[in-house]
Amino acid sequence: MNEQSVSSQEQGTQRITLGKAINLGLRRAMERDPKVLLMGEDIGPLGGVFRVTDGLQKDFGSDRVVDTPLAESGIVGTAIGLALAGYRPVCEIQFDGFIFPAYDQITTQLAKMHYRSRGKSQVPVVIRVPYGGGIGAVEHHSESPEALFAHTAGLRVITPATPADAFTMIQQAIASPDPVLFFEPKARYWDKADVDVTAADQVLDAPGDVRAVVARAGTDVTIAAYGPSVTTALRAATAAESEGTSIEVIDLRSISPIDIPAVAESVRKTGRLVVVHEAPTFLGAGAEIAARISEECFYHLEAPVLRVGGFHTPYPVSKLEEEYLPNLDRVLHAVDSVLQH
Amino acid sequence: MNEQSVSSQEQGTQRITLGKAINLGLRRAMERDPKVLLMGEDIGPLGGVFRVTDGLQKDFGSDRVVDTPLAESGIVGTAIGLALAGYRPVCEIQFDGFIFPAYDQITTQLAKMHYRSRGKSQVPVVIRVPYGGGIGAVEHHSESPEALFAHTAGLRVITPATPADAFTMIQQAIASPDPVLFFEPKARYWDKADVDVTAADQVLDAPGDVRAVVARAGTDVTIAAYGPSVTTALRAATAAESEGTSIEVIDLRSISPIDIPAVAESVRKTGRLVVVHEAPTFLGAGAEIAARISEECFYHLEAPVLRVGGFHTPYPVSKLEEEYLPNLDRVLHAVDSVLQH
Amino acid sequence: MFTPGADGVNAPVGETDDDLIQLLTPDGERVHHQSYSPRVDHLDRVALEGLYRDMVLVRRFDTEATSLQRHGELGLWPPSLGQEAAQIGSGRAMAPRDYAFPSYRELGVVWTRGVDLRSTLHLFRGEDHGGWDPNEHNCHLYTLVIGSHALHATGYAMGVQRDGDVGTGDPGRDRAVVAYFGDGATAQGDISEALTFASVNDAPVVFFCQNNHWAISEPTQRQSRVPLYHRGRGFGVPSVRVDGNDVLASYAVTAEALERARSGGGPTFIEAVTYRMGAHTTSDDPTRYRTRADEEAWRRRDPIDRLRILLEREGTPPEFFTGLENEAEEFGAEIRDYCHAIPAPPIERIFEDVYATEQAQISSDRAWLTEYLAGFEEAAS
Amino acid sequence: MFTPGADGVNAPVGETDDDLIQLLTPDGERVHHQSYSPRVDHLDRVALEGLYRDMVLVRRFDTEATSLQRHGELGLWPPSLGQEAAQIGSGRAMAPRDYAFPSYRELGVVWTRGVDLRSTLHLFRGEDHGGWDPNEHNCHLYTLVIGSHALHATGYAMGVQRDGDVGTGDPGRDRAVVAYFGDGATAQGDISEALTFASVNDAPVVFFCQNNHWAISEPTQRQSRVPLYHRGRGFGVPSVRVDGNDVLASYAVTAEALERARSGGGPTFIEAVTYRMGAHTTSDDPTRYRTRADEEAWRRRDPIDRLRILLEREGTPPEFFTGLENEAEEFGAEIRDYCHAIPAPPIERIFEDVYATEQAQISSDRAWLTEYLAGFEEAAS
Ligand SMILES: Cc1ncc(C[n+]2csc(CCOP(=O)(O)OP(=O)(O)O)c2C)c(N)n1
Ligand SMILES: Cc1ncc(C[n+]2csc(CCOP(=O)(O)OP(=O)(O)O)c2C)c(N)n1
Ligand SMILES: [Mg+2]
Ligand SMILES: [Mg+2]
Repeated sequence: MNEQSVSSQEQGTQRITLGKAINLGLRRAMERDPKVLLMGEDIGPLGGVFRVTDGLQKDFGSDRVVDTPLAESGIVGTAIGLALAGYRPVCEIQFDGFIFPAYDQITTQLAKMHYRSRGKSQVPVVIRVPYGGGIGAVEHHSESPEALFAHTAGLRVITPATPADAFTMIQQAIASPDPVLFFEPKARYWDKADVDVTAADQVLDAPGDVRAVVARAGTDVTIAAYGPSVTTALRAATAAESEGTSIEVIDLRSISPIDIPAVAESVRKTGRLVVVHEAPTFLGAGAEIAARISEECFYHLEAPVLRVGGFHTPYPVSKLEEEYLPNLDRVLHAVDSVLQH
Repeated sequence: MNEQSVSSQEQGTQRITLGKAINLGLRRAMERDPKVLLMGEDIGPLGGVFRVTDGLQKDFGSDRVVDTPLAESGIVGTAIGLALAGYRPVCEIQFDGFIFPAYDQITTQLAKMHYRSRGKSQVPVVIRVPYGGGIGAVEHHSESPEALFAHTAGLRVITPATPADAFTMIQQAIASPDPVLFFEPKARYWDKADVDVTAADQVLDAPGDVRAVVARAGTDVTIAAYGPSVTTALRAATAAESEGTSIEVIDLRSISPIDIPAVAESVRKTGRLVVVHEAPTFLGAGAEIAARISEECFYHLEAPVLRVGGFHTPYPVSKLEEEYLPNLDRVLHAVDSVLQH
Repeated sequence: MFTPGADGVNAPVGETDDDLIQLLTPDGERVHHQSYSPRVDHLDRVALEGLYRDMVLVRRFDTEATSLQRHGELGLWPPSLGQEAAQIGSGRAMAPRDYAFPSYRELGVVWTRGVDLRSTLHLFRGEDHGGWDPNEHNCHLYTLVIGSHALHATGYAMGVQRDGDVGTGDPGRDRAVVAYFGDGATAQGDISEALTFASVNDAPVVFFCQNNHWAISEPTQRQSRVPLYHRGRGFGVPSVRVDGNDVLASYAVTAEALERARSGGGPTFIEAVTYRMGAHTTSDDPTRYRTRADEEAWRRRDPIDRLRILLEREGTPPEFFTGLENEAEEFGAEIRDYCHAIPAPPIERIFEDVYATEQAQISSDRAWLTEYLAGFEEAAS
Repeated sequence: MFTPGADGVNAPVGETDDDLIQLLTPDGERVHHQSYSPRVDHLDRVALEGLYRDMVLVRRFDTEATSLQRHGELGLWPPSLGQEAAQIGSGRAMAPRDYAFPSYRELGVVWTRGVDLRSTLHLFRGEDHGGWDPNEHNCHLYTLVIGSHALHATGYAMGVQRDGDVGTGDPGRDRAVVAYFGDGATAQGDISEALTFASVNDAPVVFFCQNNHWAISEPTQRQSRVPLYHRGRGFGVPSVRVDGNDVLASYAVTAEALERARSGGGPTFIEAVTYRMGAHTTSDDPTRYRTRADEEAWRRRDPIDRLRILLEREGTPPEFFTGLENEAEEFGAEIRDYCHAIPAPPIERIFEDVYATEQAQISSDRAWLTEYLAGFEEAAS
């Protein structure tokens, strides 16, 4: 390892992109634990198609940053074996739409190994998945399949919305003894923010659920969102403010589990909830949230919970994605609807 | 083809099991359309592990009842190719837990081919999946993964609850120009009922959505269920009747789409809804139903929608499945809860 | 005889390999091969000029599309630069009744199937997920999920068998299928399963693997320790390795494989050794993983150059080449005009053709969006 | 030399095959093999008696478990009857530090790993999804999803490499991994991907495929046109075919493969030709797909019988056999007693170990069930 080039030793706050934050988080985790290794297609010399692993093979070698054969089932399946041998593999899936060849390994093996063995076999595998739309890509490159993993017990599904969270949460994911699906909002890879590059250390001692956070406090309507939709929700809050509406934005950060108490707490205050995600609403994470909040806040809700998300179609051609995605206007429309109810 | 042994030419009503009803439905479809063929593991001389294809290879030959290599992705992938060549393949997946190697083909190819080609390529593939628990089986043999398919647009997901529906719906599935996941409630394979073996013919002219039916009319509480849970719901209705509660049971029959108008119509009458399915409730079909009914019947609901289903765990060992499954007591408990609310 | 890797750079897996079929050297010399040379005997000068024209026009299209992407007219483009011989040779060996399942880089194949190449722009412009009618051309759409279409090809071939269109001896009836994929794809389970299904069913399908040395940034060595054409044999599928920059050899081995398939002899695996001279796609940066020297070495084995030398030697007049240059120039202009004129798809397209029959969830989602958009119009009016 | 299929019934794919390694014929005759015989030279009579005892006790357990299933004590049982030589031979070739990844029929393998065989009853009684501590025995749990564990084995082997426990020359340090699967499994994409990953990484893993002629009702011919051991070669994995009913040959080829793996020589693919003499599982009905004659022919090649003949010829006294019979009898009784005494699992088990750390959804589901059950108790009291 080339000590010189390891920049994460720097302390304090840096202004970096979300992609760079993950890169730095991976680096930190690899420095901290020699058992951490990265696997995936084109993550070595190329640094991944989004350059998230840029420079890591150079510094940690090709045994720890492994360019694998082009086979997702093989990547996750061998990662499980490596985990059984005591390693902590972090797999990169190149795009959301290419995770499905690994679906069997994730669903029948990774998710169930700990249960099957009654805790004897831990499989702390992290699967990084750039997800979501808005980058003008071709088919299979813009999907949001998180619900297809969250429904399966044994997996944790988390997704950061900001560079600071990306930096911390990737390290939490790697430190977790449970398998974690780590969904990265690819449209936000280039978003920049200040990140305290020493911040993650304290959260690593208590692995477990990633809790929701109030991204912006408000009193009239709650918006629960995650990943790429948090930005949209925050924009909606800003826009609504000028019309006198105070929106509370909850960044869920975790889809399995979903921090229902955090949402309920907000809804008991606001009485109104809009859930936003890019995935199709039909059987999406928003369905669970709407079902739970409708049940638990039955007497607090002033209006039905509304969901703003993808339609029940494949992700459309990119020329139509602006109309397809839960954009600012659609979120504001839902906010108006719950207010006018 | 040996005409003698083709028993489905018989007219009128027969008392048969659900498994036999599917067998007869397959036979009918194969007689009707020479392009229909069956593919799967052990479906030939063995007749499938549940004997659902019993006798069909003998009568239709091994080109139309194909014992495939042991590879689910291969089965569905080649079925797609056969469909592109004008055939109507019906794939058998041996058990629910073994569908996942085919998940990529189903999700990225089968579901999206028609959309991708703007209707130029139809892929009328049916995938039969024995699903659900209650048969004392080992791991991977008792799961209910329907939500993992229903979330993906382009697929139809249906499931019969009775022999008569099994007979008709398998033929509807085969006649459908859309790909269909056909979930068979394996614990009900041996349930017997009268089936009019000429009944299917009329429904085949109008392929499209399979609608919900009122399996039992009632006025106080609605139970929406599907597949193996319909029997439990009906038993609950009988039990509740003796206590003076009138339960309406809706057999949904389709999970994609879900016949929300049918449920809403019932709920507008009863004001109370319990949804029952074996799949884990977290992000299960019940979440969508609860979300939609809570939204659409906001002012009609006297109590929150309750869901009775699997816990957020892998399907447990069979010695514990009675406690795990949404059994009669748990359904009645939910009914009591919505009544007492 | 040219041996891949003989010049020391970026040798294909397996290094020197006497099994490589070659009928035309990089220097434009014909090589005699006992069983394959007869397969190109009937190609007279005019036919060879036709192959040359194919390659030149396809390359022209490719160059034009790459530049359209640079000008923001396309979201992405996967150049086929350097792979023209493998694609044109194999594609021209197919009969109209045969069926092709391309991957996403098979511009040359799609051309041989009579598809208007401009249809390929729609996908990469983000305006369509497909672009042409597969049945009109017996050419399936591009498949982006690596390896999955090899199973579709195999299934289609099983359909051809069931149609009785194999082994009848009637050239107007017998048909076969070709599945195209890359070296990287060979690692995917689906490719192996396709080999299994094809083998046990004797399906009339040819697996045409273009080993272009790269799966994005990964050299073929990351996918296999042994030459890729060994793969087929482990599944009982006869296998052959051909110089994929040699249009004649690519034609010959494909013609032979197709003939065997159509006559009921079952599948064949072909490894065509070629080189992706361009970037993986216009989003890629090859300088991160390969050297200029590598690229240069392969440029000297250009598939078009060597046929030109042969044609010149065999008497093609200079006018042919200048005429073709003009044709290519016009072609380029047409492409640009066409691309600029592609209209944006209507919003309704989001919901069209998700199902072949109306589905309630689509109906309600569509109704919602229609009403929502109408609300804006009302507000605006 | 015995040739599979030479007696005309149910020949393994590939029919006669000179490559088949055999050191002991069905008639109990030793066969000399230049490279493999030396691998069993050190096995003296006592060692052979040990292998015999292994096979007899494992078969006894298997018979007992099958009968326990018939008596309703188990939900299911997958008999290993007939496959004892392949399993004991390969299992005994492993060192304690090696690691096994069995499928679900590897009773003999699990025995060689020192697992109390009675632990296997828990799974089939529906009382546990596993049954033993994998790390205590360097033996992974049974995997029921066909083929998937071959990738786990390969990944584990990649871990062994990273631990530096390959090629050190220190027998107390170097380790390898064995992945067990069947003929049917070879069709699964995961097996092919495992071969790819193992090959390109030179991973110390041995793929031990028991070709027992059947994948439930499907004969091996439905999975492959060529002998299965050809498969490995197409991935660059050295491959060998062994008589799987010959415990000595199974031992020898596995020992060699393990030695190569441990010393850094990479993976090996072994096809052990054997026969599933029982039903697929106790739920299966083999009369639907195979004949008594088939079964009889293979009974004449019983792996235990042939070793007994050898032992008798090489001077094992009759007391050994009677003593072993008594031991087996006692073993049988112990198994029954143990099985009957397995307590039902507590309800809390549903929620235990889904996650290694507490997870909110589990907590709330568990809390709900606890409260719900308490309600019944209250009602009852
Ligand atoms: C299942 C899947 N995984 C990953 C990708 C992303 N991807 C697109 S092209 C490519 C490399 C393909 O290499 P190869 O098969 O050699 O074909 P080539 O691009 O060289 O023509 C990768 C990894 C994909 N499209 N599908
Ligand atoms: C992915 C998957 N598909 C189907 C099954 C059902 N199944 C269980 S055993 C079996 C046959 C396995 O045959 P083989 O690999 O030869 O092993 P054997 O049973 O002969 O030991 C099948 C199809 C399964 N367990 N997993
Ligand atoms: Mg390539
Ligand atoms: Mg077998």
